[in-house]
Amino acid sequence: MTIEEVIFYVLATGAGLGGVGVVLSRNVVYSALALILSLMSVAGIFILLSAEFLALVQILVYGGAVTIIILFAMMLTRVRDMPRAMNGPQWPLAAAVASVFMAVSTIAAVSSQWPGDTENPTVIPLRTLGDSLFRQWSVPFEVASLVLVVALIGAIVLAGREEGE
Amino acid sequence: MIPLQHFLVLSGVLFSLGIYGVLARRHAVLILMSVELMLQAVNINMIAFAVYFDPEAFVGLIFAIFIITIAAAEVGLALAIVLRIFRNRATANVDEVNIMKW
Amino acid sequence: MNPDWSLLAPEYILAGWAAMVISVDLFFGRVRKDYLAYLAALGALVAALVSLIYINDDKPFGALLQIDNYATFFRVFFCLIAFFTCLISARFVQERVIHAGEYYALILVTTIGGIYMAAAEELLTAYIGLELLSFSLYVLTSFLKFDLRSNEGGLKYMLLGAFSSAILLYGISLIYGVTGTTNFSEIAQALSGNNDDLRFPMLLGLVLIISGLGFKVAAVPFHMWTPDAYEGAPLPITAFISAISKSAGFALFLKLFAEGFMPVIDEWRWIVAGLAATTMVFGNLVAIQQRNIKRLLAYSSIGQVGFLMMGIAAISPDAASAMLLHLAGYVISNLAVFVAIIICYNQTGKENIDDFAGLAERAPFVAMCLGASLLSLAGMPLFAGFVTKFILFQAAANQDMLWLAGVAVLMSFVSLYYYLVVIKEMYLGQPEAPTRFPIVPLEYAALAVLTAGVFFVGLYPQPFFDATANATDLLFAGTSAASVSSGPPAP
Amino acid sequence: MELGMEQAWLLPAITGGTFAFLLLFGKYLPRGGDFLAVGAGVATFVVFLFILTDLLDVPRESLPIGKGWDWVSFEGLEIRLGFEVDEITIVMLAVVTFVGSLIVLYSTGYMRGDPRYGWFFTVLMLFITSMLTLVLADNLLLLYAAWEGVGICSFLLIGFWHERRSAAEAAKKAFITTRIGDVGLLIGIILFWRATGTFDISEIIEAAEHGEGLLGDGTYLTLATLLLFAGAAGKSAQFPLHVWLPDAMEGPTPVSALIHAATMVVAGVYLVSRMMPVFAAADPIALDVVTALGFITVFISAAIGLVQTDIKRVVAYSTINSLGLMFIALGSLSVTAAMLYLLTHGFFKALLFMASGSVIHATEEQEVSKLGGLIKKMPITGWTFAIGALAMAGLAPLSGYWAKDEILVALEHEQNIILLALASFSVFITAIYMGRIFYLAFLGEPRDHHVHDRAHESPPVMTMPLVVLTALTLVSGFIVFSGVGEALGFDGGFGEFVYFEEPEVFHFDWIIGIGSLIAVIAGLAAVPYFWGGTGERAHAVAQQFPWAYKLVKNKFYMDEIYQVFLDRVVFVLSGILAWFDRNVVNDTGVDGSAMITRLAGYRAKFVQTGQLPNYAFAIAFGVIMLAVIAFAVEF
Repeated sequence: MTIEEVIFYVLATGAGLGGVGVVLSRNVVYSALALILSLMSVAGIFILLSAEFLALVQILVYGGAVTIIILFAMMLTRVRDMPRAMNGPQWPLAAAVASVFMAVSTIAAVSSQWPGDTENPTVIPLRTLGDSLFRQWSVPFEVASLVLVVALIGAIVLAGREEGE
Repeated sequence: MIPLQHFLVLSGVLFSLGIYGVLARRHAVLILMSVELMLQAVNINMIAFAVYFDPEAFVGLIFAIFIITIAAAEVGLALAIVLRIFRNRATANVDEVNIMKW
Repeated sequence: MNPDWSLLAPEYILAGWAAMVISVDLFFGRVRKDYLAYLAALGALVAALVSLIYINDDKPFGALLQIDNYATFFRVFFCLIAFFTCLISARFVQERVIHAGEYYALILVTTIGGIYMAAAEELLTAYIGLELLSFSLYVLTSFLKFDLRSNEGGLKYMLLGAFSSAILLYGISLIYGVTGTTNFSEIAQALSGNNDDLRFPMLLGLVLIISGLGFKVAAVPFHMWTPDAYEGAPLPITAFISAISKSAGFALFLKLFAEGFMPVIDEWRWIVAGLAATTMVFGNLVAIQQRNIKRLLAYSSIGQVGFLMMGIAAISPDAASAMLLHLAGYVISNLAVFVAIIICYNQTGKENIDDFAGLAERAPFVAMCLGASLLSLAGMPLFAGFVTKFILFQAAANQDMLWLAGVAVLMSFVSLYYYLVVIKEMYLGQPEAPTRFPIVPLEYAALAVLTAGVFFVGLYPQPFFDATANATDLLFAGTSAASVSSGPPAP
Repeated sequence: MELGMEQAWLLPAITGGTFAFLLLFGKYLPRGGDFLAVGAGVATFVVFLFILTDLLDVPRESLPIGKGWDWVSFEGLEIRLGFEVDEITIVMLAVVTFVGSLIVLYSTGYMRGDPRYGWFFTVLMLFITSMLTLVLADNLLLLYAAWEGVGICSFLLIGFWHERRSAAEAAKKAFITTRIGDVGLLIGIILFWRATGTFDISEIIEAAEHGEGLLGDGTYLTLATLLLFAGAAGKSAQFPLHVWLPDAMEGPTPVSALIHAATMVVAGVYLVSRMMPVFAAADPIALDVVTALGFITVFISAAIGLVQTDIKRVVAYSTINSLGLMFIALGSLSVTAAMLYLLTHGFFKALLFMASGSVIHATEEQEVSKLGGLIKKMPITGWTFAIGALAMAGLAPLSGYWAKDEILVALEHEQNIILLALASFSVFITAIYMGRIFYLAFLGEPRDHHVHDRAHESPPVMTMPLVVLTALTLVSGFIVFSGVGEALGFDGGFGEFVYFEEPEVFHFDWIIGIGSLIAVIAGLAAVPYFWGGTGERAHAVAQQFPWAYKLVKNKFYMDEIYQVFLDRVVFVLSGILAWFDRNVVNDTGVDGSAMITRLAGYRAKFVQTGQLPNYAFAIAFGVIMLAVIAFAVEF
């Protein structure tokens, strides 16, 4: 087992455990913390895949912004005041569906002969990445900015307090 | 280097966990977090494929960047809606939001 | 090599116009809110007219978009949908909605998303377009801030939408892994080779993509959000969702499967056919039980989705243009129905089927138009629905999908039942109050134009058929070339 | 632009445009826009004259000429719609445009003061549009659409005074009865389409003549042909679908004259004439059915006509009688005779209706028991009615005589002597009841002085069309002669202009001609004998055969038979269907499907309601189901 593999398994365990924590924890705040754990582990995996920029984005956007928003939302909706079952009565079905999917996707991943050189991946330099993002992928980039604007408008319109509220 | 399959299996696991969360959780925010897990799984796939098969065009990397962007926007928007619901009826449990049914 | 940015002029016009509408609302807060509607409608109209410049163009924008007749068709189509939505929103928004500027701006932005879905040549652009469309619709659905149903519809739509787009993305990632590209024609090229090793992930990816797109077009069982979102959304937005979300979904569906997945048609044909069958059966049967007109239309639109999916299952140049024709006919009829309902709702504030009792006495013109467009949805002769359905069913039957066409005919009969219930109420029911509706010229004009369209398509469909045939002409050119060039696998 | 056959589409376009204009703006126009309707009528007649001139210029082989447009064209289905003209069409056009214009003019007098005056002209325009389309259509699909169009107009116009219950009922009856035939027609059209892949009449005829494809199968062709005839029989009020036509007299009289005498009811005759090659190609049984139904219709209507006392209804039964005669002619392969009768019948029957309308207008009474002696009060109406009745009876040298003579000659040619004798006998009865109605209404002593005092001659706008039609009734029969035809610019007589297979040069068969003339005169002579004075001789005959009188008086109980059929069969069936719908479709099918959906959710109580997690589960479940399908198909 190479050192890389060891790191991978550590990170994968972190991501998986975090994921389990998100969906199973009885305390929502723990869930949020587990999500952070999972996200950070995934960021590590990105580094393993030599996609440092993505790891950076992951940490900044998810670790920073997203989790903070989620925690805010939890506070605002006073989740802790409601000590009820966090899982619905549908969970056995959910577990069945999820395990079926897990089995299928694992089989799909393992049983297939993936083409190409799976031993020595090429590292993609950040410079080319940025270049491509702004030149070749200009349209999605612009549209994504529109998406953000829409989300912004939506958040303001919907969450803002009106007079008399 | 680590074989590609490792990443794919990890991604499948995360995605399945996300599915479970969406189906089983009752609180809107928790469902949203589960969706984030699913998107993480997609990102792992995308990046792994990009690095292993598609180093010239690396579409997967670009795709992952956009997925992260969209996911962030999604969280913001969804939480705004959740907040609105919470203000109007003091709950964010999705199974209590059911005045519309057949 | 810089791409030709001028190809995207209609989208820039729409985006700029949206910003202008918001600014006008913001800086001239005392301007009458219905003027904003007319302003936004004008923007949509301008964009539609500008789109006409690109008729018979066939130019790529980088490797991302293709501005051809297909894109032009949907550009004009979506812009006109937005145009009518803005017009009929005027009175509704003035009376019931707080943030009018944002409302109209979001309608215009949604249109951009739809256009990119139809014009995209590769999955990333299509996905971003899809999210733009979806996000705007989430917001618009929950736009009635203090209406519990609107909140609820928005929440369900949004969470399920996020869930299904995650599913779609996973499918995309698998297909990307299998083919190493997101470009439609390159996908076709990669898939037409001999790739038995990757059969399993490819199938899984196909299933996930069909599911994700099935959610957008509201195919059973991915339709669950539809009735709730329809009922919760502000009425004009219900009309808008039913028109644009479906057509954009189908635009992408058709293009992706005709250009990208054609080489593996045997793998997905049965999936789509099964989905089509369940969708038309379920949608039409459940519609019978509805009492709320919005829910009724939601289920009826699900039934229509079944018919449209049949066009994809029977994919061929004829079936594709027949599907587009039916889509156009359905959208025109459906918009006409909604315009009529909005006119009534603005007057009475009620939306149950019983509340339409005696409408023929209170507003004969509205009742007549509503009746005609409902009959068109049911597929009665003389109206658009008959011709478009006939052509679509015929195309399906030609592609060995006779059983599916049979189910579709049967379900058309079922659908007649619930449409007739509404018509019966209008013409035979006793009105609650015998007062006449006041005539609102603009709404009546919109209704008259749409109803005229219903009749026009019904009586003389040839121009529309030519348009859709032109639009789908190039879809299959690429695939046939690809499958020819990739006969034996290259050494 | 040269105005000719290729511009035949102008005809329906003119009236259609007028209809649309009247519909939209009619109520803002003075007099409801009736002048526009009259103008449109005259314009169609003028265009018709141009088309006729054009038709006479071209060689006969090049007919039909017209113009078509692609309506839909895509793989597997190409439909051209077009308007075209041939000889049969031109005869129909003559009747429709000419009689149509006269009746529109007449209506401006007859309908004056009606609260829905404008609406009447609007529907009349729609009717003429549909009728012209029907006549000009070059394919069965357009023909069918127009066929339904005239049916709807007929419905609207019979029920024009729908406040009267009887009118509403009659409209419904007419619509439903003719619909029965129309269903047959539609199925027949579809059968032809299935066999040939086209709706084009010329192509279908060609395919039938050459026995191409499915049409080579005699049974198939005969069945399709008979179904076409079912439609014709319904529209043309042939037994047993004739019951609607007498009731249709509830409509305003101009409507009866136009729709239920001159134009719409002869659409069936027109259709069979147009498709005659197909009928000839089919099994002889098809034409035998046509002949047989024609005879039954003739005798039933003649018998009922003898005892009816309503002036308009007698004329209505005489119409059924005439239509039966036309079908007898067609059954004997004589398009010439049928079309000649159609043309002259259009003139004299419209005349009869308009004259009786003039009586009704003046006296507000249509029971002959209250009329009598009117000829002094309203001489123009009286004399024109007399000429119309004599033409209908078939007295030489009025037009009806020549037309009837042609039919009898055709019968002699194609059928046997018995049928000829039967037909001659029907001529005799016709003469009796036509004479009787004139005698009772116009001659003798006034029976109701109240009514008699009220009677007065109608205004010129109504009598003028009467006079014009009388003139045509007097002379139009002469076009059978070659000399007359040539003088007018035709190739020869009517038989050399309109024919099936071979031109028929007119020749007068003295035995038949004199024989039928004797039958007519005998019939007319019998009238004063039976109904003179107080009519006790007629009473005596009725008393002598009470059962026969009762049978005829009750119109052979056709309505009652239908009623029993409706009550016992249709309502029972529909009850069963309703039960099926309620219990099987609704309870099991609909509720059942909802139940299945719930079961699909595994635990019913979670999936059924608006719970978001259940919705999400449905999505996940759907993914799995699709995957199952995918793998099932794959492996």
